[in-house]
Amino acid sequence: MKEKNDYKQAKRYGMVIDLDKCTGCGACMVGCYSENNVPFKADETNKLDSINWIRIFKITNDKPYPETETCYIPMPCMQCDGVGKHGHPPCVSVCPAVATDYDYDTGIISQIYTRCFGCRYCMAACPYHARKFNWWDPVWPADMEKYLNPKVSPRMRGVVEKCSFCFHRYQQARDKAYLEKREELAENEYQTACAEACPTGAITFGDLNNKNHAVYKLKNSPKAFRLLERLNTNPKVYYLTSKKWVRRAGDNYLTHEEPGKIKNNMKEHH
Amino acid sequence: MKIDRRSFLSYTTAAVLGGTAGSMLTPAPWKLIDDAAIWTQNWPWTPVPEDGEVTYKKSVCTLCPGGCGITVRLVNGRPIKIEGSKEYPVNKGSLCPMGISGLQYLYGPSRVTSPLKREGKRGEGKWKKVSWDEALAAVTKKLSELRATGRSQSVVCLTGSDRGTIPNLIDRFLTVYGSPNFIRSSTAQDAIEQAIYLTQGKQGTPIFDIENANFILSFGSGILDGWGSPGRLFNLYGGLKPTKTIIQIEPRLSDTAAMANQWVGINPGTETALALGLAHVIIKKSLYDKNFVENFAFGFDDWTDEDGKTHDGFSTMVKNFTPEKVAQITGIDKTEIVSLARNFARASKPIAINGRGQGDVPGSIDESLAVQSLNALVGNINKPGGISAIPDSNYAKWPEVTIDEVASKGRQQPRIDGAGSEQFPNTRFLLNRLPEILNKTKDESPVQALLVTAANPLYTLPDTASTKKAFDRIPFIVSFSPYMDETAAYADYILPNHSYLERLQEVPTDAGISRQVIGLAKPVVQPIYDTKHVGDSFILIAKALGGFISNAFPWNNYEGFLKETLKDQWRELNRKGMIEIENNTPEPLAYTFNTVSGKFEFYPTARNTAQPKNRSALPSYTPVPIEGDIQRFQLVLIPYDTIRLASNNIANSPFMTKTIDDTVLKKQTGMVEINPTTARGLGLKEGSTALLTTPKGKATVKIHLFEGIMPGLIAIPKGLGHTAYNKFLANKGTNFNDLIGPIEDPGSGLDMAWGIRAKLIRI
Amino acid sequence: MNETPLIPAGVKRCSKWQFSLWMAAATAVLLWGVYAMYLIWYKGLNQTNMNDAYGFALWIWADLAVIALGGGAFFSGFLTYIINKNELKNIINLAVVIGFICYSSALLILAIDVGQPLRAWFIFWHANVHSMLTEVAFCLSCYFAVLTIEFIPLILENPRLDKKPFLHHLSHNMHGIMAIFAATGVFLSFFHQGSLGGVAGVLYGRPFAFREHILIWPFTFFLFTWSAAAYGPCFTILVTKITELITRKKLVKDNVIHLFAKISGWMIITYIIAKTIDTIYWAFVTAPGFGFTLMDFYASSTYNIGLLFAEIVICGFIPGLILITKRGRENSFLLMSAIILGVIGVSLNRWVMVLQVMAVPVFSFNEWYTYMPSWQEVATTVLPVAYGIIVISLAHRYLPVFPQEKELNPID
Amino acid sequence: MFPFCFEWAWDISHIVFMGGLWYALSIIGAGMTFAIVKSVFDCAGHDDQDHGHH
Repeated sequence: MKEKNDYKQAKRYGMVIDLDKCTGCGACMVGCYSENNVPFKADETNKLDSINWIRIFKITNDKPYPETETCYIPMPCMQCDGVGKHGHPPCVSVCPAVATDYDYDTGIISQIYTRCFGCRYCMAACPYHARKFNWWDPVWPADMEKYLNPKVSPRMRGVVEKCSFCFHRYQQARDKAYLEKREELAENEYQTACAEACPTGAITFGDLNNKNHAVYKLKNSPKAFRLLERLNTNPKVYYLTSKKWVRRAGDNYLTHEEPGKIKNNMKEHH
Repeated sequence: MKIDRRSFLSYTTAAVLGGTAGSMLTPAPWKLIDDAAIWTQNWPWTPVPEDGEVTYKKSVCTLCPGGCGITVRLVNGRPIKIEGSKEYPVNKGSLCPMGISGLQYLYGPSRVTSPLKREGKRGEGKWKKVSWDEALAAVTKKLSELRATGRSQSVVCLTGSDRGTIPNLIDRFLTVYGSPNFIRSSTAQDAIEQAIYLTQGKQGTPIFDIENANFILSFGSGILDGWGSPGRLFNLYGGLKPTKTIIQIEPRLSDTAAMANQWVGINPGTETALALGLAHVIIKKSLYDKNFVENFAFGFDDWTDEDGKTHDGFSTMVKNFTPEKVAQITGIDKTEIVSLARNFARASKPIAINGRGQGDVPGSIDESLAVQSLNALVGNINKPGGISAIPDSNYAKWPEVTIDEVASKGRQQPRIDGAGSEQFPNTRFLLNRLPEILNKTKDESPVQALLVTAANPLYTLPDTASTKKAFDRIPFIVSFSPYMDETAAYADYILPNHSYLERLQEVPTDAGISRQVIGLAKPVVQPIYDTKHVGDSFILIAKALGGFISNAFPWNNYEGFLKETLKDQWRELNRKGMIEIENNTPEPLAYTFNTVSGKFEFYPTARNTAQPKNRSALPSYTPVPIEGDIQRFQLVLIPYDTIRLASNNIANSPFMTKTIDDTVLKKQTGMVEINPTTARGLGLKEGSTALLTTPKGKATVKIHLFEGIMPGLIAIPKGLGHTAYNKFLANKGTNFNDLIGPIEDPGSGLDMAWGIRAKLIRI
Repeated sequence: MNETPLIPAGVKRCSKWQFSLWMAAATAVLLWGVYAMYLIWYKGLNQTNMNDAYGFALWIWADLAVIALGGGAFFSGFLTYIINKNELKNIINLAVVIGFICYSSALLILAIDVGQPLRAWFIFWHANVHSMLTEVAFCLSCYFAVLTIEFIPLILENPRLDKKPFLHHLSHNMHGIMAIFAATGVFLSFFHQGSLGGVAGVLYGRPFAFREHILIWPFTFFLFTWSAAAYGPCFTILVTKITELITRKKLVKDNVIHLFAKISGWMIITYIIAKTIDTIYWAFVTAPGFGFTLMDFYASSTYNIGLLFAEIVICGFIPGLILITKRGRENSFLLMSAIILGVIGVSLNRWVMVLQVMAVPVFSFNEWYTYMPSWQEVATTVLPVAYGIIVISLAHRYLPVFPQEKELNPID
Repeated sequence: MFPFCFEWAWDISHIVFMGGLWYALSIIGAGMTFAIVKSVFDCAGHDDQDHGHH
């Protein structure tokens, strides 16, 4: 892990997912599969060996019929800033071979597939189960290899992979801006595949540090929260919900505690 | 010096050790390690996709009738990604998982890559690759034989849609060939269409202007589960949340219900009673649109016919449906019914919609009529935010056909499915009746040849076993499917169509939008296999049949046919990828209806009430008699739809199946949802394996406990249980259609089954 | 020409055929493990029942457990060479052999466990110095080198090898500077035993594993080193007793065993007090800060609070108290019970710190994760046991592992 | 592991960690070299005495 001494956090790309708008349709997952060359196999029903960079969890309030409510929570990699927000997400510091790293320019956590040797320590470290292991060699049947996206390298058996916030799209947008002699990327120039695929517009993506980006305002909404915030992982994926029980399910609370009223050890600094 | 054995060994050991140590100092071992690592980073079996120039092509998705605009990203001309097209007015960039995973259909293992001729028994899976000439000649030979022996009417063409140039081309073929039996699959739209026809006198595509409504009362319509055009509705939902209210009425907490402002749990199959109960409250509290009802409606009050006989009007009839009685029928609290009615009537732009789940099953005409009546009560007809019907677009104009005597004779024969007959005068297609008719006929099957395109009846028709039996009676089955679906797998010949991304086709957008959109699906890639456009296949067959049939198809191919069809519009369509036709919604007060009374008919005089003779044509509630003895089958099985499962003629892509939760499918076994209280009584737990039995069949299932389903019900997802396609889909879960049979609506003949009695036994 | 015998002078060994039969049995088990290993290397980790939630499972436990049990080597080295407990010279050879077996097994298991074994050297080459696993890998390999160095002189004492002048001198010279190696070994062990504890303790996304830190090290860092030093000797004594049982002769004098047991006992008692304090702090301060109660972590039928009781009381205080009392450790039944409980205790601790960490759901809406190893995993975990038996048998047969054997079992 | 690997940085973590590692390796290496070299010399010096029976 290379510390940047001239540390200036120019960008902090993040996501705000409106759970009041998420219908659980799965378009984000499919959009991600096709953008990122995610493989598939004949049986994908064991979700613990199924590679998903973004996975939708369905939760219920457990109340009896007809008071039951359900909510879908799409979970990409949370791109944690980590304790103290200095680029020490739970997974990065544990990787013995620097195969995953925190990019100080974007806040995005990379995964170098050809560097990873598959120790899976990062998976043990990630409370969100965002990291997936290639238990099998990927196989694209019939002519399906033809649809693979050349901007994202297919992974091999035995390595860990995870959501990259479509980093290749960032690279492409940045290269384009560079050629056009621009410093800044417009908000719509760099969007993740899932945000684009979401048919109800529940996923908003942008620079959390940029006041002109939609995510900046959304993350400060009173409806906003993050998953497992109390662990001090400092995720860059925010959620919006108007339902109290959903908010409570998003973290762990002792019986007497109320979500939103816990004094957090780490306060966000701007 | 003498070298004995011991010192020899010593020297050898020393040499080996020394050699090893020495070579560690050379670059060789390190280079080898590095090479090994590089090799693992580029396993030869891990593909490296070719990079190149990125281009985009626009087209329209035809995987379902939704007609969403798509943008295909290509690298060096190779399609690599499909995204929703932001400029396309139907979906405005939104796309369902099926649409996004479209490339898996193009390149997938289910493609039929060349014409095939059946070798083994039907459905055995033994095929012989044949040339197009051979395949077309075989079909032509069969058709000309049937024609020569005066049995031209026994040729049935089965399609997924009757709109657009491809179905029209096929219908034209049947006209000159001499068969009245053009059949398309039925959906809830058929019942709604008929209800609109009966009340408004207009034949056309129903439009629900949800865009402009602000209170959506949905009688089980899965507007977020694949009902209508998913791209359009998801897009709409994303935008409408704060200002609009959605009320979802159904016995299971579907994804639509979960996202609705209010979910009303209802006893399944009693939606009609609720609609009439709501009407009762609205009328009783005088909340209805008096201007509309008094000036533009007929049959609201009691009326007297020409013979002097007095008939109950709608307002009198609904008096039977008091909130108390409806509460008893539907299981919904009385006060809830009253407040629902009040909220609906008081909303500034309310709309009531129906068609359960994705709307695959028509349902009873009573239900659709009751819902239409609700809309009429709030004066919500033919205006923004309301319901209307647009007549089929008349852009398709062709030279008149001249037909010979054989064709004329054949064309005049009654339709095999009974649609349009005296029994079902207002119904156009009745595919659901076909299996029973075939199975009942003792002598020669009335269907001698079945040509299927864009339909998969062996999967989608209820009672799969009897459908299969019926198909066994058809001597000649031809499938034009690009994919090895259940029907293709059971055919004698497969003449594979191009997949949707290789095919030219205009796409009139079905149900819904207040403007009509005609899109153009343009090939984004040259056909990658030895396939042929289904339109071309029909033109070639027509040409080979000769005579008048050939004359009716003067075009070289489908493209020529399409261009000529669209005439002036072709250029615009080709350039812009779509044409928008503004729908002239009448001014609110200029209600025009083509009914006998010239008004909106609460009392649909054109309705065929069949038996008994004196029955009122008013919508009424009689419980749909679902199959099964209540003693033997104490539970009720209902299907549910989810957008992650395609239950229509084109099945799930591997990506879609990958998204399915482990509470829906576990390995190869499908899971059913039951309420924990129901499970307790049956000794079932989460994940238990059980035998699900209905009067129609049985299946091994696993149990998923879900509080959000009414006790006493079992819910099974539609879209699983395929037997064909590929290993990513086949033999996973249960096909709901294996477990249910159709129930004919007595007035329309359409299937109105919403469930079936069932039992669950732990195994 | 007279061959120098392979078997050391003055001791009696079983017949060749008896030995061969014994070895054949062990080899059969070994081969089963080797076959499983081949399958895993050839087909990949899909041969295991691990999954994305259980990325660390049986193997990592086995790794941690053998390294803890092999801790007798560094601790006896520390006691013998650094604080000059000379009696322990009579058992240190065995401790070294056990250590060698344990550490080589650990390295082998790691080589099977990683998804891309051919790239495993990236852990050195592209080392991330912040990762506990890097520290483990470096110290483990270095310490394995030290153990090998400690083992070599013993091998060279085989009568036939000792005949070679060079080897004879080498053995002698290595003995001469063994204290330096031992000290290096202690240094390395302190860090890698600790890092293994740190592996779980630094996981701040896993409230069950996470512990407060002293500087960069979580409490588990110190607890692991401490417990390895405390329980490692138990395993050394246990293996001694088993060898004595199988060979049907006394190999180490009681005073040596009792001294070693006493030291172990005090280490266990102090360790378990520290562990108790750590547990209390974690249960009442750390976990509630994350929104968890202690019982949330023990809410499954497999992982219930009984485990914690077993670890701290049954396998902690009880063996500790037995071993620190003279009467306890000198009663052979109590001694054996304490030693066995100790070995179970440390293994249980490692199990909990690997598998329970994976099992506990972090999201309120998730279920407990379950895992059952595949036969391939079991076979490859049994492999080191067979390998250990083979190495100890060979060592005992051909090397003077037990210096007191001759004296205790004089040949007429 | 080496300063020429890209992830190497001259920071406190690397200096402490890698310092410890190379220190331990040096001791092991030096110790073994010493033992081997000394044994070679020992052999040369005492060959006849020790192996007179040849």
